[in-house]
This record gives sequence, structure tokens and C-alpha cells, in this order.
Amino acid sequence: MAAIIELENISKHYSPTIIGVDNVSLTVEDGEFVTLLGPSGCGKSTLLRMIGGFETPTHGTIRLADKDVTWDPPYKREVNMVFQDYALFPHMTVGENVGYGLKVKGLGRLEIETKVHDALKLVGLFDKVKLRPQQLSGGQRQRIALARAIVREPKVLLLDEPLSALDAKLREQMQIEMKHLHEKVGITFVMVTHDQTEALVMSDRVVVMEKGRIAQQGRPQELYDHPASPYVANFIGTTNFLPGRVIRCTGERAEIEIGGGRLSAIVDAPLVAGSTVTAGCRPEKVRLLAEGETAENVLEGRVAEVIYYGLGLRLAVELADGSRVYTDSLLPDRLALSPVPPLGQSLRLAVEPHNVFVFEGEVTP
Amino acid sequence: MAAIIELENISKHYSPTIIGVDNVSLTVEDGEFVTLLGPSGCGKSTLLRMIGGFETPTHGTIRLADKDVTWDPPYKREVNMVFQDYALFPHMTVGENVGYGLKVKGLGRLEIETKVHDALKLVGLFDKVKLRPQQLSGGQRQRIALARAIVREPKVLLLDEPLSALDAKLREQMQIEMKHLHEKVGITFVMVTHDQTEALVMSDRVVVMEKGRIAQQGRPQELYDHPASPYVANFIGTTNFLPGRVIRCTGERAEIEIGGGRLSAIVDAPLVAGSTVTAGCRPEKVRLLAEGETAENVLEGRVAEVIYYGLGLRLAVELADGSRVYTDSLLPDRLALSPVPPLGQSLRLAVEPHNVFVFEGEVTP
Amino acid sequence: MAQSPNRAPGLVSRYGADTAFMTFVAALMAFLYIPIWVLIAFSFNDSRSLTWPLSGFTLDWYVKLASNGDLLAAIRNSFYVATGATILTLCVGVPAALALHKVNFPGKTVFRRLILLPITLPGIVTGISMLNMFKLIGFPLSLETVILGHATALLGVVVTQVYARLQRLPKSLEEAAFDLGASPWRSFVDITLPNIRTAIVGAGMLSFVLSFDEIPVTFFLTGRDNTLPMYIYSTLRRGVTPEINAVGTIIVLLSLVLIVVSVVSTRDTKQK
Amino acid sequence: EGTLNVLTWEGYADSSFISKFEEESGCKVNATYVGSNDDFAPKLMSGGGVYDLITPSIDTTKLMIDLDFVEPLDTAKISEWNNIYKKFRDLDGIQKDGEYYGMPYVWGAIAFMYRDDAFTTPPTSIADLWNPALKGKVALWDDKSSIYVAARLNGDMDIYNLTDEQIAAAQKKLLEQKPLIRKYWATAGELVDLYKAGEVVISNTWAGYQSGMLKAEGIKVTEFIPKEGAEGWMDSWMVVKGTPNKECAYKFLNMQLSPLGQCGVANINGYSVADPVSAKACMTPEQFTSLHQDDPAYLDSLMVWQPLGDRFEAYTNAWNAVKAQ
Amino acid sequence: MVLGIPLLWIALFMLLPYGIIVTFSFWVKKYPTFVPAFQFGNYVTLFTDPQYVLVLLRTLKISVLVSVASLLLAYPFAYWLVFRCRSAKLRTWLYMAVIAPLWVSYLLRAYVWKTILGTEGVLNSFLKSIGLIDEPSSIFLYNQFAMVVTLTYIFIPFMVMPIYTALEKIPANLTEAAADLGMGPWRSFWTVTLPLSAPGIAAGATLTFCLSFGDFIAPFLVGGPDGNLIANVIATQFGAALNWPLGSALAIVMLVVVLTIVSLSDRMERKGATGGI
Ligand SMILES: Nc1ncnc2c1ncn2[C@@H]1O[C@H](COP(=O)(O)OP(=O)(O)OP(=O)(O)O)[C@@H](O)[C@H]1O
Ligand SMILES: Nc1ncnc2c1ncn2[C@@H]1O[C@H](COP(=O)(O)OP(=O)(O)OP(=O)(O)O)[C@@H](O)[C@H]1O
Ligand SMILES: [Mg+2]
Ligand SMILES: [Mg+2]
Repeated sequence: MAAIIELENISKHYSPTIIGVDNVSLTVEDGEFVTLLGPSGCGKSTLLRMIGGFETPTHGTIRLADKDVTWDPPYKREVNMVFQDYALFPHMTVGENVGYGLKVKGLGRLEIETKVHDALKLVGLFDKVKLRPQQLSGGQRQRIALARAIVREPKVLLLDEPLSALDAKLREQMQIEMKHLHEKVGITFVMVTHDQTEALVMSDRVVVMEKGRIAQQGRPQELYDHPASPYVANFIGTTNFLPGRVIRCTGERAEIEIGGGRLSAIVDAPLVAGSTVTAGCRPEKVRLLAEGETAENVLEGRVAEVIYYGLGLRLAVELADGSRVYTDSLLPDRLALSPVPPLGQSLRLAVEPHNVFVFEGEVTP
Repeated sequence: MAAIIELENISKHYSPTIIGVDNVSLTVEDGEFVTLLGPSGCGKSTLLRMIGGFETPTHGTIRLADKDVTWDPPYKREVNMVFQDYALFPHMTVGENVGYGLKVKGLGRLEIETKVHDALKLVGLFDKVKLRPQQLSGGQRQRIALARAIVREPKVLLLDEPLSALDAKLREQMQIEMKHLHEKVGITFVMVTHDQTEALVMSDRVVVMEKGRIAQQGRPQELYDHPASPYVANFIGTTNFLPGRVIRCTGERAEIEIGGGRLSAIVDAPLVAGSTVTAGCRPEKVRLLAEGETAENVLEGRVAEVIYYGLGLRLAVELADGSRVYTDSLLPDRLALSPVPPLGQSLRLAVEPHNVFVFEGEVTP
Repeated sequence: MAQSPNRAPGLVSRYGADTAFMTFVAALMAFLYIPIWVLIAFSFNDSRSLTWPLSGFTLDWYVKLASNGDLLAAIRNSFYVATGATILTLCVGVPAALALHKVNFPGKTVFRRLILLPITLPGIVTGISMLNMFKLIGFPLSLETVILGHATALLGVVVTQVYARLQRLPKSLEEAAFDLGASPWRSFVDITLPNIRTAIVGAGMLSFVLSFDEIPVTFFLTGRDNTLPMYIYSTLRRGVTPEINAVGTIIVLLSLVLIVVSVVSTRDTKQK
Repeated sequence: EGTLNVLTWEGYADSSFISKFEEESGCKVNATYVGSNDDFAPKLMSGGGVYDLITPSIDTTKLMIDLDFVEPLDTAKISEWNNIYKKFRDLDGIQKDGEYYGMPYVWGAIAFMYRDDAFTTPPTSIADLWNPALKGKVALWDDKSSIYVAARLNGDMDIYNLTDEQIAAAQKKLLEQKPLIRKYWATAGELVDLYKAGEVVISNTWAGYQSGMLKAEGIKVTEFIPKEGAEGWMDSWMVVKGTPNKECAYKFLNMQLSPLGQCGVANINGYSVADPVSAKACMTPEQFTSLHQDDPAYLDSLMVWQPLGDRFEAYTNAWNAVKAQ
Repeated sequence: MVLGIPLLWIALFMLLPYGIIVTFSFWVKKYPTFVPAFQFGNYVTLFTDPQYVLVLLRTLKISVLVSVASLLLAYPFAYWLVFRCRSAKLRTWLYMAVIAPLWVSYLLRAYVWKTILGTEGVLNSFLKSIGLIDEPSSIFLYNQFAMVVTLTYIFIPFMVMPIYTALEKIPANLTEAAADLGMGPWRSFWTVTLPLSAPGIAAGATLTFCLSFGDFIAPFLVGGPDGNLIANVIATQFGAALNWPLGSALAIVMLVVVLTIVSLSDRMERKGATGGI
């Protein structure tokens, strides 16, 4: 695979104080599905828009398929964008919208019609060709916007929060559909989202951004299992943060003293004994210990809250020092489980050392 | 507990053809947290607005605390509403917004101030009392809207998609906070949402609506585990639908022949042998069988797709007849599991009979 | 950190286009303002004649203006008419906008069309039709008939502006007020009115200016009293003197003040 | 004791002499000005009670009477009635059924005028307004009077009783002239401006008035009576029917015929006045002569306007058709 | 009550007067004034006597020219303000600067053009001083050109306002989308921006057209002998000619023309509205 997009030290300063993107370098491989993930205002859209040519960087170079396009206007770049609110032309029919980008290429009427037809087939909306965008539902508009971009057979498809205007159910459905589409057309997708699940479900690689910079990038699973910072840990999925102190650290194994007990953890780099750290773990990696069962890291507490969410149960367990630890369980088979513990019941929790993240310093999530 | 809201055969016909709500009867107990759940356009808002007095029903009676209020205007009803777009008054400060409903009541300045203070404390925004709504973030505005409604100590609080304008992370947080608030103030909450998780997480009772009617109502767990119709099954959570035929049905146990094999299911009502049915099961209730392990309902297939979503893995398994069955697993401890199966690998799946729903007829989800 | 334009060949044409646009805008501004400067210049010209070139500087015209009873009376009348017409047209236009916005009634489209008609209808038709009516019912012409005429002609201005604002006002605001126990009247006063206030003020100001400067309707509906534009119109008959330019200059200054005030006041509400 | 609302021409109620009247009589005068004789009827038509006195010209007075807008004068109350030129008192236009409705006030000619520096040989004929060499330098009064001018050029001298054919011929003549016209002037001030701005060098004019204003501006123009003759006009004061201020009205009429009023208007507008006795009393001999106050022959040479009655429409229609082209 | 006051007003000051001119238009002129009748003579006159047809056509021509001229000036300006002007403050000020002349007396603004366009006026002096002409030219004033210039000058704010609003309402991402799909600036302007601003153009053109259509001041001030417009003719009928019935019939014709234009542009705007911006 060759690099299709190369960003080299890209910055965008809207003004001396407003910095949209801060010295970002990123390479996207041909055919990849890359997601830019981050909270509102972190510069995702700005970065995407610079790739599309809608903003010019104040620093750095953008290369598309080895060609420097830093100063090319959008209409000279072989990338296409799907806008957040779709940006369908209200004065054109669906067919005209999709065909719009082909007209400029100088294709014949017949050829355009065929391509529009194919693109609309691809998104399953061929019967809507004569309607106006306003006559379609949100999900349908979204797909038309996709068709309009894809029909031009760009090298890269840019998507700015393409699903954020859809409702939960439809969004989920579209996530799958878009992933399939990506596989079918083989175009490189670069998508912006602030929805963690969306990023994790859809992409080959996730780029987590924080205040204009890249906080971490990697495969979804990598990010989830090995967040590089509390920011990433907290932003992707839920994390229990437990402040503590390092008691000792031998090799890759560290002993941490936390308010409600002790934890051992597998760490990448050695920690200084006595330093303040924060231990973190995912609720679903915390399991309830059965009576008499033992484990390496055991925490004791009482059930403070039970939250039911369809897929499973989340228990909030209050430890001795008052801090709360959440634990999720899927209940693969309700009948096989002991009944849901009542509020106030004492429990023992366990988490494997390799499932404990340790971050230096204190963390206020 | 007494009924606080009683809807009796309520209908709302916007025009002879546009029917917003169709003959709905519903009783809400004092102090309950009830959610109206359904897809866009199913009449949730219309129903809520009739309770609030913003629409008058074309048929039926509305009683609040045993008083017929069908024809009362909103300002005569002891209910308050939190609007989807918050509807904060842009020309008033936060304090004035929250105090407005008290001023109208004719309370003294001092009393108003105290109550406003308490309400803002409750939502944790007392320091914002002097600001204008435009100066607040989405989540903060949402809480101000809540405070403004609660400060009037209504018998019922109506909430129309109160969290839909917030981003995923904030929404999750607010869900918990609102649930706590409900417990604290003890007011009856009736909330509209189209987000299944939100409904399941927050409410005591969920009312699922379909085209202006109530499709099913019950505790979240009940709905999730025993959906009354494919519509509900599909709308709440993900469901694998497998078309089949009844082979035999003895007592509460039915044998169903499906494309890729056989399933037994526990059913509520006996089924006629030979009739066409659709079997359904939740992805997380489907488990992978280990080598040599046996179970009652076994399905064989190959891994067609692996979807990673942070919390766990979803495998799409293609059965012999080409139909797909999804299975979720949380991976409570990755190392303890065998590695993720590669695409194309043969697998055996199992699902307990009491986790199989059976719906009569064919279902196209 | 500054970007170097020479790295950006695409930007050259953009700068070219910008220059062309700038030139155009400057020319348009010249087109709009040279006449006004000419107008002002002549108010300080020491010749009675309004022909080019200027001959010398004087403030005489301002002095004369101050002692021209008819002119001052005309200005007073114009203020009276403009104030009356503005108040009346607001009293009718705001309810009309509210009705259009909220109430559904049969014939609403006709109602809308009718009420907006005078904006596009030449003033002469409004003036004549009302003149015919006053003549028929034997109502003597006076400044008051002018006020009625102006109020009718300007109704559409108020209705469009207020209606546009109402449309932008979320419906939920008023519902929220109901919900919090406010009666319809109270919620109108507490919620709707403050939020359409700037539109009302804006429409009022525009109506005032338009009425102050109105000719066709006034032409047909005035009795023996002159408004300022009618006075100017009648002096055109005898020959305009720079006194009128002096009035014009004062109007320009006043409107400058008003414009600044309105800009500042709308900016204030934005900050709130 | 009261306020007189007069609808009149500018200068006829000029403060230079009216303020004195106001002081002496205690009657306030409030003047509204017309730009044309055609303004009187519309202004009075839309309801009474607004004006007390009006001064239409002799071609319009009849209309006022026929429209029943004015009331008969009590000439006994006008002390100098009999001093007025008899020729004016006898005009048909101000009488009906043996009663007088108008009090003659000022008069003059619709003379012609040219700019001195534009001509080496002074023009003497209406035909000079049809001279192609003057293309774009000619102005003509925007009034049915144009028909009179063209008719005289055609040799139809009975200008107030033209037949349809004669009117059509005049209309044709005016259309011929149209390319030469810079502007049809509508108001006195406009004509003055046209001369001042160098737009126009020859036109017809209200004798005495515009030339006076131009002279004051230092522009040399000369009035002339063409060999085809000139129209004459005469304005009369009329009392609007049902006026509540009758007493003040008669005081005002008397003042206007007195030296105060007669010289007042003559000095402001440069018009000749209707009462030679008063004129003699207040004018210098030169002014008296230059205004032709003692020149009955001049007066007789003018074709004094006459009411057109039914024919009014034919004239205005022809003129409008010229303008419409 | 919200409805009552406006309804009463409309009935009293619009419907009744319109009804009366309709009635008057069937009456007949008879010396000294006119008398009630029911006949179509006035309308017959209007459509057979060439002078009225001529004036009507001329008025239409002038109004169209004014609309087109204002459009050509207003559109690029509004476009620049909305899409090219980077400083919000400058945008506000320039926008105000275009609207502000509305506040200066209409008559004076028209009158001043006489001073500018005259034979010895500002324009001629200027052209002479830069050596473009030797002799002052009289071609600028007292003709239809002068009327079009003056009316354009006066009514241009009414064109800028709706176009500005329409352009402002076009979401920026639509032009971005056009660029993204390969359209250069020009083509994206023709295919996206222009069609979407059509309702604003329609509104502005309607307004300037109707305002010019009813004007009777410009012909009086800067028009030449061939400058009579329909409003002047109406004024004449109500004044000099004392033929109110004919004048009323003319007013009805004017009303019909305006209503036609308005409903045409309404349809266009509604089409734009379903365009959903
Ligand atoms: N045109 C602009 N002018 C000035 N500042 C801007 C502009 N566009 C964006 N910014 C600022 O740049 C930063 C990054 O904005 P950007 O739109 O890229 O964020 P984002 O990650 O897309 O957020 P969101 O999820 O809200 O869309 C923000 O602080 C924003 O305020
Ligand atoms: N004012 C109205 N006039 C006509 N039809 C209406 C009106 N309000 C709602 N409807 C129709 O009534 C039905 C129910 O609308 P409602 O707003 O209650 O749906 P909803 O469940 O709240 O949907 P959403 O999730 O989109 O808010 C829809 O078909 C809608 O089109
Ligand atoms: Mg963004
Ligand atoms: Mg809704």
C-alpha cells in the first residue's frame, strides 16, 4: 500500500490566538478507512477541510498521491467531501445533484446518466432520482450526498461527521452500510466524528485529536486497550480512574496503592516508587468475584447503583474510601447468573494486571 | 402509588389523513419515570404536548391528579416541560429565566431568589446565575431548562428529547445526572426519546410507540427480554431475525426449522405446527461454543465479518443458507479467551431456548 | 508564519478578482455618495444658483433657514406626520404580523397579499384611491389624512419586518412561557415583545424616515399644510435655493447620527 | 380675528406686505401655493372648509364658478372696485348671472424671452422657436398655452375657439418642434434654472417674473412680444363658498387693491396690476410705465385668456398627446 | 383583536378606496367635472388612444431599464459583501452605507442629478478638466438616460437589501460542495449561487420595477420632452385635465400591472422557497 495523503507539519492559525490545527503530521494509506476523533473544537474539521482545499494551512505541506496540493483549490483536487449537513443543492433533483460533479468533467449525457444510475443503485436510492433533496429523509439525503461524492471516483473521500444528523438506530445501520461501501469501492475514506463507537466500529485506524494536535493514533483495538493518556482513555469508552501512589516497580510489574486497596499493573515503562499516579481500568474488564474465588487484584466495596442498559448491567461499586468503580457485565445468559445484587450488598471485584493502565500524575476526568 | 396522569383513548388527527396519535390510553403513576420511545414521526411529541396542553386532542380525556384538564391551557396545568431546544429566554439572565415561572405565580422577590438559588444549586450551576443563556454550553443550557421547570415544583415534568442536542459523551453523563435528579426531587418524569439506550438506562417504564399507537409498554428489562413484536424487538436493541416454520409445539416449547438448522424456543402461547414464523434472538445471547461443547440449540456457520466496538466484538456468522447471525461478546478478559476467530473460520453458535423469541409470520426488519 | 503568496499560483487570480471587486465597490460608493457631497457642497456655496462650479463659501443659507417660517413649519409638519404615521402603522402592523404568524383563518393568503400590497403599489395609486374616498365621504384633507395615507402605505414595511422576526423566534419560547404559568397576554409582554423589540424599533425607524420623505401619497392627500418634501417640491417651482441643500445637509447629519445609534443599539442587543 | 387660508401664487401673499396687513387687521394669513391653474380645482374638490380665498387666472375662474366652489362678491364692500380697469371687470370669466365672482388683481402677458448672448439678430417671431439651428436650446411652457402658440404660428388667430382641425394642426406643429425642445418647463423656477444653467436660450415666459429673477442673477435676457401676438392673463381673487372668515376676507381684498397690495405684488413678481389708481399712488413713474399701467393699447393687443368650457378637454388632450409622443 | 384592527384597517383604507377607484373608472367626464355612469369608455380610450399606450410602453421600458441597471450594480456589490468581504465590520458599514441614502430626501437626491448631469454641471466640468471633451455636452440631462440614472440611484438600496439577504441565506457549504465536485468559481456561481439567489433578485427587481413604474418626480426633474411616464399622466388627469374617471382607470391599469408583476415574482420566490434555503 502506498501513502495517498501525506500531511507534513500542518498548522492552521485562524489568528495568533485561535489555533485550529497545531503541527500535525499524518499519513494515510491508499484504501484505508481513517477516522479523526475528538471532542468539539479540537480541530478535526479544520484538518479535513485543509485536505479538501477549503482552508489553506498556515504552515506545512499537503501531498495527495505524491503531488503537492497545498495551494490547489478544491476543484483541482481529486478528493471529494461529504458534508455534515449534506450540502445537497436544493434547486436540483437528486439525479442532478449526483450528476453535477460529472457534468464538469465533460462527460456525455448518456455516460452521466449511467454513472448516476449506478451510484444511486449503490446507495439503494435509484427510485428517488427525480425527487428534490427536501423530499427525502435525513438518512436518504445522507446517502445521496455519498453517491454524489463517490460518482466522481475520487482517490479520497472526506466525510465530516456524516452521520451526526441521524437518529441512533439509523446511524448504527448507516455505519455498517458505509463500511460495506468502503470495502466495495476501495476508495480511501477519511472521516471526522466525535462519536467514539462510530470511530471504533467503522475505521481501520483512529486518530484521536486533542486541542489541534494528535493525541494518539492506531487501530481501534489498540487505542481501546492501550490508551496513551488519560485523555484518550476517557475519551474512548468509559474508564474507572483511581488515584494512587507507586509502592514499587519491578520490571514491567508495578504495585500501586489506591484509596480502597492495592493494584498491580503491567506497565510499559518503569515507574518511580512513591510517585503519584492514576490507575485506570475499563468497567467491562472489572469482574465480580464469586464467593471464595480469589484473584490478583481484589477490590472490596458495596453496590451503590444498578444501571440497566439493555445489553447488560452496570454496577457502581463504592470502595472503602468512597470512590466508585463501575463494572459492566453482559449477562450472556440471565438464568445462568446469580440474581442482580441488591443495593448495599458487599462485593469483591477483580481486574487483571494487564488490564490496568497507569498514568503518571493526578487525573481529573 | 396513585395515578397522576391518565390518558383515556386519546387521539390527535392533524387532518383526516395525518394522524399524530391514534387512540392511546396510558396511566402514569406518581413519581414514576416514564419514557415514550419510538422512531421519528410516531407521535411521541404530539402525545407529550397534549399532556402539556400545547395541543388539544381530537378525542379522549386527559386527567392530571384526577382532574380533567383536557381543555385547560398550558398555564393552568401543574405540569412543566423541558423543551428540546431548551427554549430559554434569550433576553433574560439565567436567574431571570429560572425565576420567571415563580414571578408569574406572584411570589415575593426574596422567595423567588431563594428558590432560584436552590434550583440552580441542584443542577450545579449557581455561579452562572448572572449570565445569559447564549453564554452557556449546550449541557449547561439543558440543566438551566431543567432547573426552570423544576423550580415550579410541578406534579409532572415533561421532557421532549431533552438530551438530543448534546454530544454522545455529555449525553451519557446527563442521563445519569437526570436519573439522580429524578430520585432527588421525586417528581413524575415523562420523557420523549428516540434513543433506545437512553430509554433503557433512565426510565422505570418504557412506552414504545409505533405510528401513533402504543406498541408495548413495560419495565426496560421486560421489553428487552420479551419484546411483544418484531417491531419492538428490532427497535430496542439489535435482533437476529431467522425466518422459519414450526415443526411441532408441545406446551410452552416449540421446535422451529430455520434455514440453517433447528431451534427450540420457549413460547407464551402455543403455535400451530407448520405455520410460518420468525425466530429472533439478541446477538449477546448467542454464544460461541467451544470445541466439543454441546448445547440445546446449535447453529453452524462461518465468520463473515468481525466488528470491533470498544466494549467488545461483534461477529457476523453466515449460516449454511446464507443468512447472517450476529453474536456479541464483551471479552471480559482478552487473554483468557481464544484469539479472535479469523474470517471464514467455521464456528458453532448456541442460544438458550428461553432466549429465542418467536413471532408469527414473516418479518422484514 | 506569514504565508508567502508566491508559493500559491492559484491565489494570483484571486487577488486579481479581489482588486476588480474593490474597484467596483469603490465606484459604486462614489456613485452613491458623490451626489450627496455635491448636495452638501452647495449648501455652503455663496451663489443662489445651483449650477457648477462653486463660487465661494458662506453659511448664509443656514442662517436663512433658521428664519424661514414656512420651511420650519414644513419641517414641523413632517415630524408630526412621520410620528403619527409611524405610531399608527405600528399599532396596525404589529397585530397584523402577529395574526399572520399565529392565527390561522380563512383568506389568510389574501389578507397577506393585501397588507403587503402597498409596498410595491406606487404611492400614486394609494394616494389617489384614498383621495377618491375622502372626496366621496366629504372628509376634508389635512395632515391627518396624510397620516392615514402614510400609515396605509407603510403598513407592509412594518408587517414584513416584524413578521420576519417572529418567524425566526422559536415557537417554543412562547410555549415555555405558557408552560411556566404565563397567560397569553403576559407571555406576549414578557417574552414575545422583548424579542421582537429591535424589529419593531427598526421598522418604526424605517417607517418614520419613509414617511418623512414621502411625496406621492402626500401630494394627493395633504390639505393646505406642507410637509418638508412637499415644501421642497413647491420651491422647485420657484427655483430651489441652497437653503434646501442646507436642510438636506442637516438631514444627512441627523440620519448619520440615527444610523450610528441604530447600529450601536443593535450591536448591544447582540451582545446580550 | 381669524385665520385666512389662501390658495394662491407665490408672491401674492408675500410677507413683505402681508405682515403689515396682519398687524393692522388682526387677521392671520396662511398661504398655500399652486404651481398651475390646474391645481385649483383638485385642491378644492376634495372637500370644503380648507381655503377661504383663491386666485385663479381668467381661464379658470369660470370653472370655479361652474363647479360652485366660489360665492358672489359683495362689490359694495370693496371700496376701490370701480378703479379697476373696466376691461377686466367686464370679462365674462368672472361673472355669472349678473353677479361678480372675481376681483381682478394682477395681469400680464405670456411673452417670449431669449438670452441676449445667444442671438446676433434678436428674434421677433414665434417661428424662431421652430428654428432647427436652436436644437436642444428651446423651452416651452408645459401647458395648454402651447396649443395657443402653435395655433398662432399656423395663422389661426382665434386661439380660444379653435376647431378640431385647427387643434390637430397645432398639435402637428408642436410635434415638429419637439426634437428642438430641451425641456417643457413646468414652473417659473424651473425656467429660470434652465436659463441659468445655460440649457435654454429661448422660450415663452410669464412676462416680468422670470426675467426679473434672471436679471437679479446677472443673466441678460430680453422679453419680446412676437409679431404673432401674445396671450394675456389676469388673476382675480375669489372667495370660496361658505367661508367662515368673511370679514377678514373682505379686509384682505381691500388691502390687495390698495397701494399696499398692488405695489406689494408688483414689486415681488413684476406683474402689472389691476387698479391703476393705487398703482399710480405707489409706483415710481418709470415702474408705472414699464408695467404698461397707462398703456391701454398694450392691454388691448393681448389676447386675454378665455375660459374654454367644453372645449377644454380637446385642448388639454392635444397637449397631452404631444407630451406623450 | 390581533386580527380585528388590521382587518378593519384593510377594509377601511384599502378595500374601500380600491372599490371606489374601480367605481370611478366607469364614470364619465362631463363639464365641469364628471358624473356617475357605467360604461367602459375610459378603458376603451386607454387602449385605443396611442398616447396612453405609448406612455405605458415607455414606462415599462424605463422601469425594466432601472431594474436591470440596479441589478447589475447591486448584485456584484451584495455578492462581494457576503462572500468576499472578510471584515465583518466593513461589511456592516458598507451595507449601511448603501441603505443610508434612503434617509436623505428623495427629492434632493433626484434634484442633485440635475446639477451633476447638466450642460454646465459637475460631470461636464469633470470631463472637460480631464480633457475627454472640449465642449460641454448636453446629452446627459433631460432625457431618458438621465431618468434611468436618477431612478437607479434612488432605488438601488431596494435592490441591494433583498439580494443581500438571499445571498446571506445560501449555506457556505453549498458553494464549497460545488468546488469540491470540480466546479471552478465561475461555473459554481452560475450553477449554484445564482439560482439560489433568484428569489432575492425577484424580490429586488419587483420592488425597483414597481417603484420606478409609479414615479412621477424623475420625469419632472431630469426627464426631457419625451419623458412623460404613466404616473405623470395620472397626475395630469387628476389635476389639469380634471378627468378623475380616466385617471382612476389608469390607476386600475397600474394596479393590475403591479399585481401581475408581484404574483409572478411571488411564484418565483415560492419556487425558490421550495428550493429550501
Ligand atoms: N473560520 C474560523 N475562524 C476562526 N476560528 C475558527 C474557524 N473555524 C474553526 N475555528 C476554531 O478552530 C478550532 C477548531 O475548529 P474545528 O471546526 O476544526 O473543530 P471540530 O473539531 O470540527 O469541532 P466540532 O466537533 O464542533 O465540529 C475551534 O476552536 C474553532 O473555534
Ligand atoms: N402541526 C402539525 N400539523 C400537521 N401534522 C403534524 C403536526 N405536528 C406533527 N404532525 C405529524 O404528526 C405525526 C407525529 O408527529 P410527532 O412530532 O408527534 O412525532 P415524533 O414522534 O415526535 O417525531 P420526532 O422524533 O421526529 O420528533 C407526524 O407524522 C407529523 O408529521
Ligand atoms: Mg467540525
Ligand atoms: Mg418530536
